[in-house]
Amino acid sequence: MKRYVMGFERPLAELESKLDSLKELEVSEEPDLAREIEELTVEVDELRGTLYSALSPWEKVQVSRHPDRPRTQDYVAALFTDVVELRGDRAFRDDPAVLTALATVAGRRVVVLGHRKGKTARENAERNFGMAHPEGLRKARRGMRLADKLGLPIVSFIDTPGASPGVGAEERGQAWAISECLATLSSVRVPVVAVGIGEGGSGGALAIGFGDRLIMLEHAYYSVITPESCASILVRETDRAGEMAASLALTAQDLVDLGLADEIVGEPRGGAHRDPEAAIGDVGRAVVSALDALSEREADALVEERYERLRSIGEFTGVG
Amino acid sequence: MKRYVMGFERPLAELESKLDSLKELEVSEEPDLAREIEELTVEVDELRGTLYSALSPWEKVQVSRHPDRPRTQDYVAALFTDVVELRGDRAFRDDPAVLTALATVAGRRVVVLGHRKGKTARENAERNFGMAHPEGLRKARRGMRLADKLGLPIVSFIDTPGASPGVGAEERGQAWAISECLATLSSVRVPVVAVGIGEGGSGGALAIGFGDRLIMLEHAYYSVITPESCASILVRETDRAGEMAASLALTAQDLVDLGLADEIVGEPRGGAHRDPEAAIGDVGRAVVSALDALSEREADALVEERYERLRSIGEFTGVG
Amino acid sequence: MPVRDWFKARDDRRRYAPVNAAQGRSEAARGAWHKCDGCGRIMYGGERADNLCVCPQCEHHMAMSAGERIASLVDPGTFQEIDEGLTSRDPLQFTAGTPYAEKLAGARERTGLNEAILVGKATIGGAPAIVGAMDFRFIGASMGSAVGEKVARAFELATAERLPVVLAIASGGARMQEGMLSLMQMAKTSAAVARHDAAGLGYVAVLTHPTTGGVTASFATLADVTLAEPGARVGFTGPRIIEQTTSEKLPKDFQSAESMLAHGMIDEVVSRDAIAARVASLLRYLVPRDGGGSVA
Amino acid sequence: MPVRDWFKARDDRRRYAPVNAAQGRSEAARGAWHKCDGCGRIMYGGERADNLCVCPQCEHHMAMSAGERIASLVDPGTFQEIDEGLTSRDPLQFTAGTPYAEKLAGARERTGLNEAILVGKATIGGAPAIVGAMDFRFIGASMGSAVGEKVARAFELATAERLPVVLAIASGGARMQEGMLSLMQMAKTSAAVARHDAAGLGYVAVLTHPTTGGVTASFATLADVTLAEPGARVGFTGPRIIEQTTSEKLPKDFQSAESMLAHGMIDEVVSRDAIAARVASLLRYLVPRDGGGSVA
Ligand SMILES: [Zn+2]
Ligand SMILES: [Zn+2]
Repeated sequence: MKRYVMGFERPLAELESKLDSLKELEVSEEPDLAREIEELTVEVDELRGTLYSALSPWEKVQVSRHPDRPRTQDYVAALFTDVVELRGDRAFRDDPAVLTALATVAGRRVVVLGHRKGKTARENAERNFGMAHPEGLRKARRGMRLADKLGLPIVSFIDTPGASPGVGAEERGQAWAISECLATLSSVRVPVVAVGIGEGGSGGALAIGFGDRLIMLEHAYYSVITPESCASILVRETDRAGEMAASLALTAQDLVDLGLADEIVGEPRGGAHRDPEAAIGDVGRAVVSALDALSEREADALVEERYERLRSIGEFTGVG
Repeated sequence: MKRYVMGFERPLAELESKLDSLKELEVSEEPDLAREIEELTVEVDELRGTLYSALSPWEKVQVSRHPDRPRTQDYVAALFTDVVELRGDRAFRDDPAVLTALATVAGRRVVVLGHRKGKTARENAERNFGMAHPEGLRKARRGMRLADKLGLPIVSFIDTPGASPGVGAEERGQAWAISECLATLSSVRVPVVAVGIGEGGSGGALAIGFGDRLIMLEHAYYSVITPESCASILVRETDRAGEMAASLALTAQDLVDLGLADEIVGEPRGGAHRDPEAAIGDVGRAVVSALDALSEREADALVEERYERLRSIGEFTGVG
Repeated sequence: MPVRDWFKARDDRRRYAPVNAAQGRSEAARGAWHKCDGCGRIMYGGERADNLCVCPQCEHHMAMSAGERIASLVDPGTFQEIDEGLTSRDPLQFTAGTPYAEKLAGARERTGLNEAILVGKATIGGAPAIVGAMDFRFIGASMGSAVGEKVARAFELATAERLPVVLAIASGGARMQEGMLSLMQMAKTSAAVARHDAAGLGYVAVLTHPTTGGVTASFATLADVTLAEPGARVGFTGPRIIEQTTSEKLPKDFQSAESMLAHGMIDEVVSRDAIAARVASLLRYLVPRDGGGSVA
Repeated sequence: MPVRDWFKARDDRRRYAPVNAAQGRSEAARGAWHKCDGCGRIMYGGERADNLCVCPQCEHHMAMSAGERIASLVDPGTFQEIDEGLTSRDPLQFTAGTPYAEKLAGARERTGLNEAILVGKATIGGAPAIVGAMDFRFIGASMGSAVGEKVARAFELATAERLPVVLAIASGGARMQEGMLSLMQMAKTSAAVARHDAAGLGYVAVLTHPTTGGVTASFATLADVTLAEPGARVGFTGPRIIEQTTSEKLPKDFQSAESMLAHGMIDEVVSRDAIAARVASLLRYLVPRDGGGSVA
């Protein structure tokens, strides 16, 4: 069985390979072999637990990018019913890297936004690895405005390396598309629940990635810049990305410590990709309970609290 | 002296050529010649008066398209001060076929919109003969919204054969760009004065071409379709455009009779192109007096009256 | 809630009863035969009606009358027509081509309709809405004064009763025989949609073949959610005019619903048999903040 | 009014006094020499200052300090700085590359500023406004907590006093040494701009070289009217990253102010000596419906 192995998982992968070989031998029905398999299984499980309970920030970044990690579309398919996708920016193109949909979660009608990474090479080519073009963010903004008009809460899934870099994206106003989302999302008179499920890369993530609640999956990251780009700019050595990941304070726990995230949803042992159903269910519960809490707020109070929440972010001195 | 001669002006042009020839002879100082020139000058002037006092609808269409006719930019340059042009739709392109500007007329700060035909072949190539692309109308909509936000009245100059036909314009949502202008212009809480100064072709004209007042220059036209296209569709003969012009009720007087235009500004004898300064001054006076009248309205009343004005348009029976 | 419930919940989605497409049609119509525009296949009226005027061989979506369209959209027996008597006059005494008065009379006789749009109150999947459908047989479903008036009244009634609007649209554009009165219907209908929108109410447009000209450039493109039928042509300027006035080569699928979807103008291309259910799903969301329904 | 008055009126336009660019600068600075980045020409500080840091040979617009920029924009003697003491801390104890604490200390010492933006109240052409300018020498005019706070406060003060905002912007982007706190300043500043906008108040942005990254993608691109200096680079992702991550060939004038103008993002490219007058013209229009000015 071929596995996608992240660097820090190599010891684990070696044990697993050994376990696989033993299992192939099991047909011989040696009693010792069965016991050996049992012991090794426990060992693998314990090692996985040990590894994942103390992942470094850089290891978390790798986990957040795991190709089998559940994506926005997996959450939507599992948690939501009556999904009607909205497409297009009404001016240039429909960007498949961004999902905008009307959907129902536990009886609540909402607008769902999300970055849509693919799982296969073909999907990723089509969806640009979840990197939005300006027209994708403008589609998301259509969703924000419709939610505002109809009074539907917004649930947003954050999972992108960043906004799409490129000539076309720049020429069609990537910066403008992002800032207009920020201005709109800060002002909508409906609850906004954002969930970091994987990568949270810079402005492309933030454009749909803040609100009245920020929920982070345990191994998701959210950062002002990808560790690789940070290393390339600050120290001109991309192989020091791990060091940058540690410096940038980008893990779920860092975000809670900084007062930016409200809640961490624990992942199954070995990461969300090892038990997507469990991870998705846990996220679903967290989202619904956030929606429940926020639905009691008056719109005026909600918008005011969201503004105060944003306004309070930052550390500085010399107040005068 | 080479002149641009419209078909119906041929008898006039012949007399004028004769007059030109006589004037060249005048150096010989024959007394009879001077008298002949004088008489011919009177005759030319009278013929022009006769022709222009009874122009057919098709002849008016030709006058409205005269290459020397004053254009939006001429009105803006002569009537407005402190002009600051706004450019771009913030998403794709700046369309030079549409003017959007902050400007001041007789002490009043307004937003000016207008189709911008060129006068030379080069200008017209650049400005697409005043035919807006979707991005041009989206720029105009930026102007409408800014006017609404700041409480600035809108003055709009209509002069286009229509919205730009073409693959790119369709693919970037020409229909959407027009309808969004219509919805916005109908709702802005500021006075809107539209002026037909030349061609008023279909949806491309209407997108910026209605409001609380519609002022028409005497020989300007405004039509659901150009006479040529109408002929091509209805009778499959474009040389019957003149007949269509008469059927479509597209002259300034027709619009007043239908209750669509409020006022006709008379043109100098021989058309606005023969005395642009006079025509521009007269339009300026009409615009300012419309702004004066509208500025006394409360915003609520203004918007309500504009809505009622639009709602009352149409002739039908069988009210049930 | 246990995890498995999340997955189970997906199968509990409400299903809507199949629409009775033949509703309101005569037995005579069921006996007539039709040739598919797409593949040439011959169908009898009954087969055609049972299949929602979609060719069973090539899936070409043939034109539907406004009545057939309404029947295909709404819950059986719920449609109550409004403004049914409204019809355009001939304000310009327009005689170029076929005289307009003759055209109007012929269209009325041929279609049994008074105008190119049918509007009424109905429920779709149980949700009340103002529903309308245009009929291309009526002078190309062009918009004159009466069509504009019926559309404006539909949005005003919906605004007053706090209801969403669902329109199935087809049109050749503004009705040129009414000149500027037609052009101004674009502004009039857009103004009515804008008020309905500002009141926080929802609007679904279903664009069918063809949706062009002044109707596309007014109320047809102001919806919150825009569906289109497969293969429908959707655009402002017609392909013939574009070819005549520019030297551009038109792309193969120019102005097709599918191309407009890719270009960001449409939310979804939905085949005809799925439209009623799709609209019903949408209406669950397009209710105003206050819950909607009549304020009376 | 006689026709000729229309034409005459054009010449009566208000002219603004030339800006004293040297205001607030020391004689020592006037003596230092600078080399033009564009053509290599050597200029002494005095000549450079008198020419608003524009090369007299090639018209290259060289970087201005925030103080020089403010002086070039506002009416002499009217600028009253606010929040001058605000400065970022080192919340993440960031030590990769040059340690952030060192960078901050160095920037403060080199520029004499506490942060990468200078904000205050002033008049421009007689019109009161909240005015700000960013200083690229201060850690690339990157936006950390203090820059974000000063921008947000500027818009809040303007909202409270019903004043327009004028910002001269330059920035390398978010200040990565403050991590997510920096990224969130994008949302914070955009929220403050949105409130100012919703209050019917005007905002003019002057984009100077370079305006990139998170600042471009937040408050810099939310203005009612956006001016840019000739040749300024304006964009989100830097050209180097684009070349590294895509195989695209960059157009020659990629992300230049002139190219962004053509692409519809900017209202006007204005050379530096004309900016103050242009902003003054704009401020005549960017007054709220109630006439503006303090409500206190
Ligand atoms: Zn067929
Ligand atoms: Zn130089």
